[in-house]
Amino acid sequence: MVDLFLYLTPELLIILLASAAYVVAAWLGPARLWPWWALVTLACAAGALAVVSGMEGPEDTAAAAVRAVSYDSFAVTLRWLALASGLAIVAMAWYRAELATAGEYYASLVLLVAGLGLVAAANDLVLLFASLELISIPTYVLLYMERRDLEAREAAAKYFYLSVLASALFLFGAALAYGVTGSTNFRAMHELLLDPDRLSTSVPSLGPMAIGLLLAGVGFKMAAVPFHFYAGDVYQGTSNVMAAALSWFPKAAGLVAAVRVLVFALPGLEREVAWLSWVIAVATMTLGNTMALLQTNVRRLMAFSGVAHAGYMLVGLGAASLQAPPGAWFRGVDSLVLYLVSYALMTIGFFAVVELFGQNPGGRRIESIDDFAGLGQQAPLPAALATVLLISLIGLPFTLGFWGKLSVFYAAIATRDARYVVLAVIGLLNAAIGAFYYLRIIAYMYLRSGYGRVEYRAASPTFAVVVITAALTLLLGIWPRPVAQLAYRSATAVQGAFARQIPEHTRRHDVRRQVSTRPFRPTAVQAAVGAGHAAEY
Amino acid sequence: MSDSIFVQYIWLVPAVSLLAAVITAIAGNRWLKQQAWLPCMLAAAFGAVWSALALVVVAQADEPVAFVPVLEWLTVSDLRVAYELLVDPLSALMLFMVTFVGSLIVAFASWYMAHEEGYARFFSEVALFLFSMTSLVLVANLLMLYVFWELVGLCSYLLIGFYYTRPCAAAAAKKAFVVNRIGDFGFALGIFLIWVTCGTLSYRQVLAVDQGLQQLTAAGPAVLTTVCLLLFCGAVGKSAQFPLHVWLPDAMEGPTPVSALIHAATMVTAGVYMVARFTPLFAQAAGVGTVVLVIGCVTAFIAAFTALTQTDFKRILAYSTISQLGYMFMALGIGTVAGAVAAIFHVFTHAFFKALLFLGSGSVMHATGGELNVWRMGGLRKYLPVTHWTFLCAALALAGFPLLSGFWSKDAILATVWQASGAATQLAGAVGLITAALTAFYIGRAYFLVFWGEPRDRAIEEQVEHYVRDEAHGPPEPLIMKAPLIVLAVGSVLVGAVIALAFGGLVPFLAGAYGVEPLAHATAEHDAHGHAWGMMLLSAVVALAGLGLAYVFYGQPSPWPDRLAEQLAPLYRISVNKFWLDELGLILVVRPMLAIAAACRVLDNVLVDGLVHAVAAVPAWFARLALRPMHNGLVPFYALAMLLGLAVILTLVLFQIQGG
Amino acid sequence: MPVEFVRNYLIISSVLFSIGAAGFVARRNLITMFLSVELMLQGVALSLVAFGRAWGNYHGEVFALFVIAVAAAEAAIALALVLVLYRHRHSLDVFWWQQLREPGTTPPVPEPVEEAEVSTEVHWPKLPPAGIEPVREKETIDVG
Amino acid sequence: MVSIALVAAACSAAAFLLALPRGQIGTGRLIGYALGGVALLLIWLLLDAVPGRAGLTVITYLAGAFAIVAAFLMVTRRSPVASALWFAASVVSGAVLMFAAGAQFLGAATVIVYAGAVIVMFLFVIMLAQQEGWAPCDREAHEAPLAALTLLFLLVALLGAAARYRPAGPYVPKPQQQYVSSVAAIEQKPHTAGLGALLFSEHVVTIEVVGTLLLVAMVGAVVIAARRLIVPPPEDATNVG
Repeated sequence: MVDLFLYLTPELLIILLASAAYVVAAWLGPARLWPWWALVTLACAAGALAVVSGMEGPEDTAAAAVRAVSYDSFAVTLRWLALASGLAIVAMAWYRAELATAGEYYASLVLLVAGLGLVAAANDLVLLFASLELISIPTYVLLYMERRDLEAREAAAKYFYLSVLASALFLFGAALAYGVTGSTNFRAMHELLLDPDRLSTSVPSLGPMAIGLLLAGVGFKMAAVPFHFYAGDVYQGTSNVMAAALSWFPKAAGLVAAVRVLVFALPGLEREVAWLSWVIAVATMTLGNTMALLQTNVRRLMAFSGVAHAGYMLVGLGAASLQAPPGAWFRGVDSLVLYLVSYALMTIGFFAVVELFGQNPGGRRIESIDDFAGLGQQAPLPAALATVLLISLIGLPFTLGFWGKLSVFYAAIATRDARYVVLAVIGLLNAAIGAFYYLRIIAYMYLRSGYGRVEYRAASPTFAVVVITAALTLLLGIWPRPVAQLAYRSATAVQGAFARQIPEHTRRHDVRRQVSTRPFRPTAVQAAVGAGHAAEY
Repeated sequence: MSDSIFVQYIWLVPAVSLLAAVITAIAGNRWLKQQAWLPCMLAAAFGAVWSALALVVVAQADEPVAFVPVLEWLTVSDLRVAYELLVDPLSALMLFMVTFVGSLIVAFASWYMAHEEGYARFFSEVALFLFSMTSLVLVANLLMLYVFWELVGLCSYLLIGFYYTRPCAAAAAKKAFVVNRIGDFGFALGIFLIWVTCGTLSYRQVLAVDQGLQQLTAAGPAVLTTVCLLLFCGAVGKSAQFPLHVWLPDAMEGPTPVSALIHAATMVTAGVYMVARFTPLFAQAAGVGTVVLVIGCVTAFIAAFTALTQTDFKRILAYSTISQLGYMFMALGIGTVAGAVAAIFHVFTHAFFKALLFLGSGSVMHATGGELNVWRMGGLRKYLPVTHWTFLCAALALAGFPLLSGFWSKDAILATVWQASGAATQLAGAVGLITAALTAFYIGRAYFLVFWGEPRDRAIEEQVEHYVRDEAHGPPEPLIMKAPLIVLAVGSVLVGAVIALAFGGLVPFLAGAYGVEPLAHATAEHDAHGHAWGMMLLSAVVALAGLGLAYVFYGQPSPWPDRLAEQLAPLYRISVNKFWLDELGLILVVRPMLAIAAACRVLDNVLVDGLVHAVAAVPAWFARLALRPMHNGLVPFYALAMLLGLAVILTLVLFQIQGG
Repeated sequence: MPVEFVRNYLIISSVLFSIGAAGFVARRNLITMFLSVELMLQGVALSLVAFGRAWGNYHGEVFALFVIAVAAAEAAIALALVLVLYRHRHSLDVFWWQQLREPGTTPPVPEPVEEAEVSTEVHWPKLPPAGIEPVREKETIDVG
Repeated sequence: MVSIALVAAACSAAAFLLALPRGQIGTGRLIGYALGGVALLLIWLLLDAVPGRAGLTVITYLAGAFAIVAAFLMVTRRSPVASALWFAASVVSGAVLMFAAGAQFLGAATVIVYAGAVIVMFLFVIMLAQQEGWAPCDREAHEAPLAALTLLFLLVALLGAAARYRPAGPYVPKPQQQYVSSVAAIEQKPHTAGLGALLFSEHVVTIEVVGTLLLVAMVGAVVIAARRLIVPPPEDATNVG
């Protein structure tokens, strides 16, 4: 049990420090100290994670299996991602120290990071559920604290009520999943369902219900149709910082939970996962993109853009589930990790741009897309960075967004399932529609003349977030290999017991000197290789 | 040949351009300032020299195809995207064309763009374009082809919108982008379909007779046809073919060197290059050749006809580009190696004279202070002698004046089309001939209106005189601007003849890219083609007739016809009875011409623009009508939607299981 | 435990869950809505207990225990939130909260007519000197 | 059995539709309650006798029926106070079911937490907020037909699945399997001891997390509900919105 706590040090550290902050905040009130406190907390957690990230599970495989956490690199990757995004969000929220409830505010903010980290590491339905709630409950409080007007109240109430409903759906699904398998531990569930001696008729009757309800639960977190309705209203009614947090933490947590539960823990139900994800993905992409076309409020627009992105993620999820029988499905998970990285960068980065212009009371704030007018001339550097992020959101080459979309659609096609090939085509069409509303923002920035003064602090942490996210989007877009290999490693880890040998060609080797002179007439052996598994692109 | 340093390090060509783009982007505004063109120029010149040497190596090799793996770019499980380059006669020739013409245009632009806002930005973007275009030509798999395909589109978007403060430039940029997206959508689908069927995207496997082709054929004739049609869809967008040609005339909003480089000489030929590259596929696909042929024909004819009535100097040239691209697709539509070779031959010669025409128009624009209406110009030959003579060379080449380069390549296309069997090709050949006449006529018209006669507009005349006299601008035709024009003019005059006569045509050279078997086939065809003297004569006559008619219509005020008229008075009365000639012209030519032009415009505006807008408008309409009312802000309603959706899904799941 | 036992419990918990869900949709009172969700959770807990007995292990009960704990935490937030919302509108009606919606849509249900007297906590604009646009007073005291 | 489930679902949905508050009291409401009775009988038909456990069978029938009836009344009664009390009744009968299943600890916890703490708090809030009696919002249901349709579909799906449920029975792990401890039957241990053993071994991290959740909820409730003075942001400082 010691190793368990050791492994979870980063999250437990955050929880500990946040609890302490809750207590201290009652006396301290607003102080400049709080953002620094949040920074130190996350830094400590990062240090701890750096120490434990290489940690292996206990030697005894039986004991390791029933641990509530999994010691795989999928978890570690996502915990790093959670920490990094948490840092970005804290940097965006740097000037909230004036809030009367600053201590509670920052403590709740860092708890989101702990929640996502625990979701990523969870190997047990119960812990997964509790960790999802560790994201939800601070979010309710944060939504309330962010703005103190009627709109914010309404946003908080809407999110709370619908989120509680979605939790109930998720819980019933989890209960049925337990009823089908007899355990709450993912590894155990996986093994038990695959055990031929234990095949029972409860799986066909309750299993699909469990899948449907669980998908509804995670669908709400991801803002998938028809569980997306809150998104537009809540994003609009809250601040840019919270919109960024909402568009990242619950969405990522929902997707990770779906990967762990739907793809890994419940083998044998891939058919249901696949066709439900297909239907929901089509509806989600289409609704997200078409609704975003109509929007003028920038946060509302980004909410529907987030809905569309949830649709692309669901494509990957369905592909991931479809590729079982075991040993073959990791391509989908792979693409999902890649997509999550790209999505985190571009979404948080874009919200940071919007937030950047709201930080100076004298300057123009960005509320509707009209407010982007003239930024290209008035603030060339932020506008250029925003353009990079938007291009990534469109999914044009040489940005990370392109590789994210490519890998997801690739995974869909790799299933060789006709429906998923069609789904990839629908996804491409949607990406084309999506280009319109992102391009509209770029057009406003460069082709319209702005009104009013534009001010931003170039020395602010928010600007650092913008610069770093845009730079990473571009650099990793040009050279995506590190993140692709990271995704590949993580995905291979998720399949746990079915770890396949990493194919030869993914290892680093120098191909530069080998110059082939072969025209289009391959030998028989090469033809066989080409037709076989080692396809080359 | 692969051990040759010029082949092995061919990746230096795009790499150096990329480096130049980065350097200019970073250092351009701050340190380089008016020298910002230098990195781009050096990169282009380096590329030209290197690729010329590579071309020589390729030409001398026995086995002229080499795959050069450069680096592995992305590895996601078994998806492998390698930046692998393919050096073969086809890519080497295209590479040389891009870098050579590119370096000349960059040199011209260094003069033309001086004193413009965003000088460094311009060259940074041009260098980026050179990187993308050279990579597009060189890459050896479809995914990378798509990547660079999009990237040249992006560069084009950026450069058309170079004067982004002008609303029309912005609108043109957006139009180009969106129209290209439509084509690219089909292109992406085609690539996906190839991947699904063949399991690979590498050229060497897709084009291998016993692999990709076999798999595509085995999957049923419909698959191969669909793949080819979808690929062609991409080419239609990028190479501005009917009905997606509408973006190219608008793209003239960009700076003139950009029009010369991207929208005339290089980028728009990417579609031709791609179809030529996949000729083995297209040759096997039933019916696709006819589609390509018909689209090419229609484009060539419509664009040439539209060019007849244009008054905007650059737009005349733009429509001429579209028309010439149509020629190339006509040749590709034959679906044989000989057709592809003829198309590439025309791409090559066209690059020279079209770039030159645009650069000439740039020089004219500078002199006239940005005037583009040909009816307000006139008599410029005495002010801009170098521009005039070089423009004349290019115009004659375009018109297909005998023995100039355009003559050879156009004749190659017409002969190939004519000799292919089938009624459609015969008809296409006829259309090609008519179009050739129209081409000669409209380019003659533009030439005569701009350079001959007397200035028609006092203000323009003053502007030009001021421009020529005023030394503050520097000399009207400095060396840095003259040199590219003269080099291109020499090219326009000689390239075709050199290739056709000295090397016996491109067929034996380019056929190496298609393997041995097609080579034999193609050489046989070439022999047949070698005797197409009749066609040569016919096209020469047609070209001369067109030019002559243009002269009769628009060349009058010059002293030449006057002197002629004095000596041959009776002839004068008949031939220069302007009144009824004009009347006849009005009835026989101008009226139908205007009608057709108007029809073309309606087609552009209603059909194609409508299509473009529909991409966004239909979903938006749907959302406004059906989806928007659902987001009514009411928590119970949202919950209802959630639960009802879920309940329906659960019920469906239940009954699906009961049923099966 | 025999099959019949688990099935009985499953049926009862399904009915509770469904009634709770329907109640959440149909009722307009914020408190009744929340109680409906609690009813759904009660159904979940019941099925967890039944499954736990069916499999003969304690995972189900542990899960149910945590469900109750989390439900209590949510209840605390809910009560605070309901109080605040009530202070703003002097009503527990959820229809009061539909200002955030798709622009240009008319709500299918009109905002309820307020029966009680107008809230005294609304800040009216202060009377400014002539010629200056009235400025709404900055909200310094949190009315919620 | 599935067909009975379908009919029961239809009856429940119709009863729900008729019994929902709609302006004034009418005969529809009474018909609704009558239909609800029919639905209950049908649900009873779905239940089976547990062989060899007569006492458990009777308790299941009675407490189950009462839980369902109370739940039905909770969502259809106008007065929020009545709703809260019916909710308490439903929870208590649910607790009885838990006792009957041998989950004494959980049953007790449910009664203490729900019927004890949560309901008292709710009644407190209701009294605070709504002293006048029925508000207009309690007299009118929202989208009653669609809500009834939701109930219909949900019941069809869930009852349909439950009616076809055939579990495999307790799992006897094979010695070579790795996941023995996770699924092994621990009936041998006394109830609370077994629960505690599992709670503090496998689920110890979850306890930490849920403890944190309770703390966050408490602090959050204070932050949300407290009428606190807000320090107005200084003019040069950034906005907080």
